[in-house]
Amino acid sequence: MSENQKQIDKPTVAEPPEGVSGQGFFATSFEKAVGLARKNSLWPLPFATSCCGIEFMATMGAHYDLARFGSERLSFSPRQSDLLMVMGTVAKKMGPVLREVYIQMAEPKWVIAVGACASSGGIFDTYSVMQGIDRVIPVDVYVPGCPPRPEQIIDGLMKIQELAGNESLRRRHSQEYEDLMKKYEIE
Amino acid sequence: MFPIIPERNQLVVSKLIDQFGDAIESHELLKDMLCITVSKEVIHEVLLFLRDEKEMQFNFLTTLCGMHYPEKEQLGVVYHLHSFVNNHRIRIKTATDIKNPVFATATTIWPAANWMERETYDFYGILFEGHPNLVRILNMDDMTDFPMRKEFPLEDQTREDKDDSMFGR
Amino acid sequence: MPQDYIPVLIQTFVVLGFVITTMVLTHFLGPKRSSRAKLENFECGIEGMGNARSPFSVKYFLIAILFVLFDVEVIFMYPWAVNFKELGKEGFLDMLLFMTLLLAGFIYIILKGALKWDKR
Amino acid sequence: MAIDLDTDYWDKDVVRSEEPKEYNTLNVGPTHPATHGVFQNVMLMDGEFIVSTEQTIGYIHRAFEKIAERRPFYQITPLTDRLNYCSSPINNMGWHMTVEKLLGIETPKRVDYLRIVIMELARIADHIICNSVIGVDSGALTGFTYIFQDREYIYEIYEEICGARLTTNMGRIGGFERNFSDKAWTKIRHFLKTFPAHLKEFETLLARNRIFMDRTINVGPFPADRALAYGFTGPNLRACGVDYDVRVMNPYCSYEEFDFIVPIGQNGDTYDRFMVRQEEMKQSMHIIEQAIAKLDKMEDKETYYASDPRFVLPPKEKVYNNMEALIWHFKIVMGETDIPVGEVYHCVEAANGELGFYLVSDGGRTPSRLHFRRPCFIFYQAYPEMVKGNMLSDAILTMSSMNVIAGELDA
Repeated sequence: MSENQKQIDKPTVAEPPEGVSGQGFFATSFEKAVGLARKNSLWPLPFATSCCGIEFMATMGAHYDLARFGSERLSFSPRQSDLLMVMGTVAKKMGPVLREVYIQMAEPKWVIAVGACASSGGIFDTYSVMQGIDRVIPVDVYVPGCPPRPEQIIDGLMKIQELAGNESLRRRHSQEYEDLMKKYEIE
Repeated sequence: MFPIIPERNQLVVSKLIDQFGDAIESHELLKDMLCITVSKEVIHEVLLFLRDEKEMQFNFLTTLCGMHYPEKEQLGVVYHLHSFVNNHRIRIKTATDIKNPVFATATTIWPAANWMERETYDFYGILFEGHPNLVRILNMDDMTDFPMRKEFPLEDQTREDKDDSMFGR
Repeated sequence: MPQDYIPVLIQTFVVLGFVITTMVLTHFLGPKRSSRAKLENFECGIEGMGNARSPFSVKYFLIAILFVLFDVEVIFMYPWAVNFKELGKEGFLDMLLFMTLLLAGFIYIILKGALKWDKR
Repeated sequence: MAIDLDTDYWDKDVVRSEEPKEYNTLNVGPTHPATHGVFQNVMLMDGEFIVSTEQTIGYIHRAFEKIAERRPFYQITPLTDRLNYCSSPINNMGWHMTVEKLLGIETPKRVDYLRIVIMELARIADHIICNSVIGVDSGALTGFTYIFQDREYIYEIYEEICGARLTTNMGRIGGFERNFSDKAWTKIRHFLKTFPAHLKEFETLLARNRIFMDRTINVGPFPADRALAYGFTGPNLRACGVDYDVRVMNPYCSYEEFDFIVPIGQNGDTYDRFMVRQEEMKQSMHIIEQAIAKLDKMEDKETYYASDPRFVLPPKEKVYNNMEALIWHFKIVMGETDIPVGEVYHCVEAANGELGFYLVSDGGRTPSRLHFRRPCFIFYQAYPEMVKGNMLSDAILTMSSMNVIAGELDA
């Protein structure tokens, strides 16, 4: 079997976090273990409003397949989702709805603004479009593009995976996170 | 190009004129479609006549949209009708003064006009009396002014990074 | 306490232990933010209209209860199926009687139309 | 002895309560998986049956018509791809044909055939999404994952021609920005060879499937006269039995030289809409084959734009070494060429129906008024009347079979 064929058949397992390993044991910090678990099981809430939503369909399709990153299970209710993917234009009329969905998500939660419209209002600098969703909710990763190619959306998801992987367990109780919430009046 | 059938256009115009007289202000062939300007008071009867008359049978309301003529201080409505039977398309235009922009509704003639009129009201502030529920359809409900009028600015006013100095305005 | 129940005890202890510790652990570990807006029921982003505690048609309840009833009937068949050979013919006749009784009830239900789902 | 189940002999002793029945409201709101877009229906429910529906739309209203009044003609094409973003080339070509009609530009035969190939590909792409989503909503997910591969392949064809996948901004006023590369032609021919088998596989998965047929036949039926009164056009109107197709009734872009049948249904229910779209995909492939045959017969393989210098962008190599082309290029791109005064209405058979452009130009560089006749916005009004009295799961299927695209709904 040729070299790369062997490469392909060996299933790629998520590489273990740093830690001390010896004769038959492996010790790592608890935080890294939890981070590894969170990183590879992000359940996305596809808040797909317009054209980026169709590009997300292509990302979920068999060709680009978001399931390779552990985000197979889409949850349309904020209760069981960790990742809010806002894809497409968000109008001002949609602002309160987006905010309500964000607030009702369980901690820890992350937000990706996919596409130029979600990140900054994109080409629609008009009276009815909200110029970027970070006016209503805090955003972790912005994916440029109009619409971004599925590879870009997957790149955004991998950035979120890094964030989730190395996030300290005490971040959500830290003062800096509280100020962020205060800034968005999320009690 | 749509098929231009001169005798059909003549028929429509002549029938309308002897039915409504000088309420039909003008009619001309613009590019490939007969365009008739009708005064505001008879618009409802003209549309009903065009739909029910045997030779006309304009049974399909293709679209309805508002217009704003700032220099003439007028608000207008443009109806596009299409007769499937004899494949004939015409355009009906009416206009009114900007102070009391009230028209008779076309919803009773074609139910398709319901949302089109709500959108025209939402954009231009044109009131359609007799409309079942004339409420904003696309914009925020608590929006007071009418965005599609020429003097309303396009850009979002809450943006502070796009000041005019950058655009040389 | 007969000797061979120890593994079963260990099994239940491990299962219950795992369930309780994970529940408690996540309760302390996971970050929590609770606020009034968060605890409202999720209505696609709009604040809720009407409440869910209003009366609804009885046919849902009927279907549920009938399911439970016939499920219990199936439970009775398990012990019969296990020692089907020992019970022999008269065990078979007893079960037949049991089943025909329930079958009569089932026919009555169909005629009363309790399972008719798509009529207003 | 046949037991008659429907007599009320068995209901004699049932006591019906007299006090008014109380309905609870269900909010199929903006963020809902079933709506495939952002529009809201507040439904009054009696158990599982819908008593009445009240719709709210406008959740991604982006003021297209206001933007269009501020942009020169070239910059409106990117706007039109975001109308019905599942088949954006059709909107682009429709807009270009409207401007050509206003300016009186005659496009050569080859450009017409190239446009027809692209428009029919876009129609297939749009119907792929709609039909596979009907499958998803009725629980059959496999259809979606398999047939989406072909839509990915159409994306590859778009990329060969204009570089973009979804919002293509394809073509220019008067033709195209570049000739189709040979790779594009091989891909189109490959698509025509492989897609019929995939489509047949997808159809056998759903069309004669017992569950799918029970879930879709007689679901959300709509009579033809009500459909016409509500302004239905496109597959939804053809499913009701009216054979109105803009390509046949008002042929544009030399569609009259192609023979294809217009499939129609009987009672306008979800199954008819599904089958009309399936048949239309086959007809679209038939049209593409005829177009390719005509293109191969033509000896001139080069012209891909009309030769009217005032409004049509000259090709790049001409711009670099020819003075007038440079001046024309500059005037057109900067939008300095004054568009003649006039108004024109032109419509195109888009994937959802008759997509019309009412363009009024007062001579300046930007249109003074541009109104989009958006088929989704018009036929979605009939939704409450279609689902009254049906069960909720049927209402969800009706909505997805009408293929309401949010971008086109609240432009």
